[in-house]
Amino acid sequence: MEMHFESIDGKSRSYQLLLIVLAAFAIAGLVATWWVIKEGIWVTGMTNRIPWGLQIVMAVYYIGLSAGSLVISGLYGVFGKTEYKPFARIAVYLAMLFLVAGLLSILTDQGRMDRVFVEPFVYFNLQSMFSINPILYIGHILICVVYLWALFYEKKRLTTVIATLAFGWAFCVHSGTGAIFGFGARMLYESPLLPASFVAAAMASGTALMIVIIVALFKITNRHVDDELVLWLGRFLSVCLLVVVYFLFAENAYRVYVVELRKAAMYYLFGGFHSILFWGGLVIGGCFIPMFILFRKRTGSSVRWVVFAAVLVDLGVLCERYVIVLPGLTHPPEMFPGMRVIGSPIAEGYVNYAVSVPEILQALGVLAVIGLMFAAGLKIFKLLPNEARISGQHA
Amino acid sequence: MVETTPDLSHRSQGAPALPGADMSSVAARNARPIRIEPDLDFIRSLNQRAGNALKKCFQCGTCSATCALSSDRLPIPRKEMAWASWGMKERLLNDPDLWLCYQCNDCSTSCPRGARPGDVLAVVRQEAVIHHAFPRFYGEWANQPHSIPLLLGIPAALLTLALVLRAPLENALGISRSLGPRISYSYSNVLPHWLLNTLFLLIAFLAVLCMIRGVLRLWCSMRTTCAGDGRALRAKGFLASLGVALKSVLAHDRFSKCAQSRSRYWSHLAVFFGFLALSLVTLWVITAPYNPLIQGNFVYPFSFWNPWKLLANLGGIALVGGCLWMIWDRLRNGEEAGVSTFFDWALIATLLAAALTGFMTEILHYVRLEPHRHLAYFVHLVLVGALFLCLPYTKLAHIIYRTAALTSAAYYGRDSTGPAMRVQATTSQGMEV
Amino acid sequence: MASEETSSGGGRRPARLTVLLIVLLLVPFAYSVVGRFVPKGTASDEVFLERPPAKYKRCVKGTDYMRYHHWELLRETREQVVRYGIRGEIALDRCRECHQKRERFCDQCHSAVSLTPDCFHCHYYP
Amino acid sequence: MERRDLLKTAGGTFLAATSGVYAFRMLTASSAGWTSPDRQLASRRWGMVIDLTKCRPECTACLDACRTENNVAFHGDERYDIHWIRKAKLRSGEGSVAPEKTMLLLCNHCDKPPCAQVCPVQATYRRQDGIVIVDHHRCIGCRYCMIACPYNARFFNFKDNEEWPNKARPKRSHGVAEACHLCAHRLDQGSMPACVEACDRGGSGALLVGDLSDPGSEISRVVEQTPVKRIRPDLGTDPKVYYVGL
Repeated sequence: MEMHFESIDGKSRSYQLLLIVLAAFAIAGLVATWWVIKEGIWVTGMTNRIPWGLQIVMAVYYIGLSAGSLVISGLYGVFGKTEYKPFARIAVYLAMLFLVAGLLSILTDQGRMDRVFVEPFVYFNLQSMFSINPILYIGHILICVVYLWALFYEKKRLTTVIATLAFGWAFCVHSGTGAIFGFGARMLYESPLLPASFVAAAMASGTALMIVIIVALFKITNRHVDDELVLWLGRFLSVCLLVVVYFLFAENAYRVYVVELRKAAMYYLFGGFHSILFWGGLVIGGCFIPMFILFRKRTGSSVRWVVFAAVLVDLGVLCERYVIVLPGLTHPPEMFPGMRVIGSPIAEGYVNYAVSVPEILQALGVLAVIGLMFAAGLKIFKLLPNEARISGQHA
Repeated sequence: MVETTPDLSHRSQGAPALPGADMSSVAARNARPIRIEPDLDFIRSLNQRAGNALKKCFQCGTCSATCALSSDRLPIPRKEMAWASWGMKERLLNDPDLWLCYQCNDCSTSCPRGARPGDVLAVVRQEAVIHHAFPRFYGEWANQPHSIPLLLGIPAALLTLALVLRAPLENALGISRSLGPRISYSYSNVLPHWLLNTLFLLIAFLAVLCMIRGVLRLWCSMRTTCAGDGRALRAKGFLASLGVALKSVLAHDRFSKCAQSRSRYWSHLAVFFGFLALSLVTLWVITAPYNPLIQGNFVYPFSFWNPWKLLANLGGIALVGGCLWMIWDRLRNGEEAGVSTFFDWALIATLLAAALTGFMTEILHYVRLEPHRHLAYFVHLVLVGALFLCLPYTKLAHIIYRTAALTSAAYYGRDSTGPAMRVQATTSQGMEV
Repeated sequence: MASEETSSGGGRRPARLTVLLIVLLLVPFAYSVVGRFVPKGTASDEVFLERPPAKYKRCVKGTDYMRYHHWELLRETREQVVRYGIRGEIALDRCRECHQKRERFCDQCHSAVSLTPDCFHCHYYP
Repeated sequence: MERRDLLKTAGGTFLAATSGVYAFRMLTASSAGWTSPDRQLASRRWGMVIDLTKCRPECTACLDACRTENNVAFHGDERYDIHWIRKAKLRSGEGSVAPEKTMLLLCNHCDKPPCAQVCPVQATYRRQDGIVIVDHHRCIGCRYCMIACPYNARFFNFKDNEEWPNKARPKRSHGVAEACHLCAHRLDQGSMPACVEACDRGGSGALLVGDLSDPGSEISRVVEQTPVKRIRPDLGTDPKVYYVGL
């Protein structure tokens, strides 16, 4: 039977239950946002010393997921791997949704949300990464829309062109996001490697997310997907992880080696909650265990294990986003070399960030919003293939 | 050149057997051979634009049978299909019955040959608009994509001219810049209402003037259709007929009979009432200085919760929603919606753009963005101006032509509201086209 | 194919809908008529602007200008002050010298046209 | 036919474009009658010298004056309090016997301000006389400037300020960033910043604000002749607050 795309019926009880649960979370997020607007940002865990919190962590995480999923669709569009055609539509649609999620997170993080739609466009500042990035994001969303259109109408030439453009654009989007931090003046931010390692982590997290989504979605909707397709993605993921590990090593080795940065590096590696996330969540849980699973022959060729590894990678990359954003803020800027501040009306030393309930609700709310859009998209658009087989195995 | 005998036009020449008419003379005339001079270019162009379907017609009459709007007194679209295939350009373009078809495409989907009568009629209507256009060249321009800049450029230039002339005119006419009891932050301090009213009334007047010829032609041909030998049978007075027509337009009752594309009824209803609401509010605002109901304290711009403002906003939403719906329909259900040409897209796009820029103007007003709100308003006015200026030349002309056709149908008693007429004499004569 | 039932049923429903829509169109008209003939209290369009005390004669610009452009003036003055350090005669707190109460002056028009400028959150104007 | 179409399109585009541009110019013309911005500011370059040897550790005159003058919010919560100028204690070297030093910290009004560089709406900017100001009418509250500032000198309005001691000056709504603006409103009108005046009134005279670009000004003299230090000039931000006795 020929592969074709179809929409789901969306009449089952579990589908409707899913919609209700997601809507509830979205409403909770909305209420939390309203609370933040009304009361001020103090209801979140942020303080004057930690101006960015969970929302920014989630924003860069979502944007990472988006660029990664687009890479998967690029396998079909750019590199012509036709066996990945069945996933192309879901991947591009998800990429678009995650960019929306990223923008929503950034939006709800602003102090004056009422001005976000006007001032940044009127008083555009070319020098600011925060001005450049939204242009990249919005551009990416538009590219995704055109890409989807090309996929839906089976425009072969346009697909190739737009997929290549999207592929390149995704690199810019991700490097740009990395540059928000990498080009920052904080001791634990400043790093020319950051944009590149951002791209690597994005590809890893996006691929992992696609593995999870594909397997889960096909299982829930009783569709067949060839194991080999998932396993190949697993192998791709393991390569991405190698690159991520390499970047992590290079960056931290540099920081530990250079005397000037050593103290900060020690804080980063062994200095508190973020260090637990770094070692436990990212290095061991997010990189080494998945790599062990993926490289080992027996587990690497089992879909179950690969999915497990992918989940670990996604959690690991979430930890990575956290340890990029927060330690750089909780670590104090070195204002008086050779001196210590012993008394000040503000916290001049190391500080701790505690995530608050409204922030968590907002983050979940954003996720629920795009979850709703994804669920609705499955019903409205012909996103899902009837099956995903490698062409050689066609009957 | 073809010579043929069947009476293709018995309706127009002797159709309703009038009370006391001499049946034998009618019969005699029907037997007389008619010389048809087909306009081959016309056929070719119709055929090309209606998706190469016209030639497939073999005159089975399924279309007229399926059509919910067709009746004995008012048969469509079979006769138009015949005229079209035979290239009877003049007859076709002056045919008022064209305008009684709503392109619901019930006929197109049930046509055994796939000749798509609904689409053919739509294309013929487009031809008719251009045919009746005055001045002609403008009618031709208005339906070509490469004239878009010009079509927008003319109202833009007019508006700019008005802006330039504002100060000298105000000085010469002694118009005060004061807006009386109206209060601040309106748009009228930059583009004063008196100027816009004058300009747009002039444009509207011009547009109506240009349409008169087309409507009169239509009316005359209607009279020929109905009156046969010049003795018209009036079923109703003119005003009463107009009333019937307007009632039908408001209720969309003919539209609602479409079986095939039910959604078009809803989308058109939304666009129609949205447009109507916006026109009403506009009229209310621009006539405010002369309105005896308004005493002194007319506050403009309206408060957000002012019923007029609410109506305008609801109308705008209906307009945008309806337009999007139509676009979606045309893209998605090509089969039922029929062919979409520049003629169709231009109207939907202009309406949508005008509505969206209108909302943009409102939003910029509320976010107090200066001077951007004036720019948005300017673009909005240019679009509205283009809409008015092109009224006689674009699909928007159907507002007038369709109303005229409905009125005349009621006037001559050809619609279901008219008294029953004795039409047996003619329908019995073989081919009913 | 439209059978007789559907066409007649379809005819009744649009008629009812049309009546509803037309009624909707007439609501604002009714509102205006009521506002015209029912005296005071119902007409929400009423605007009351308190006159400044008699000793003040003139505003920084003419009445007409201030009526339609005061916000423009304030906005541009703001740019001048904040971004270029040009501090002249015009300032929001100087408006207060004549127009003493906000709710008897500024708020009157602002609320009539549903504008909520957020000047007064940060600039003192009782 | 082709050429006629081309002419029509080109003519129409020209018509639309010219009238659009003309209308744009008419619509955007200022009604308030302001001309181009005054460039006079550029002749000055404000800077500050803080003589820590004269600063008494227990005195808070400048801090209080600043808070009162500029309605700087104090909520009594270390996390959200705003300090345009703050007093810190420093201890050089390790151990508890090392000598303590009192330190006044405020916005350094850098000549190359990283906060202004990253502001996506140009709300934070360096005025032509060297003062770094936040335009609170424009700030969207993204807090990128706080990330970029290496001096912890920028603060955010996490909640609304209930106090309003100086009604002649504005306060800030919640959701915008702020920092010391060197009392630009006072400098514009020829008087000294509130902190400087308060310090002089208190008899310390530890604060000095003046025009660095004028070689004859007192501040230029002090900067020339006294050993002064700045905080982290190695970052390349070119700060303009100088410390004597750091």
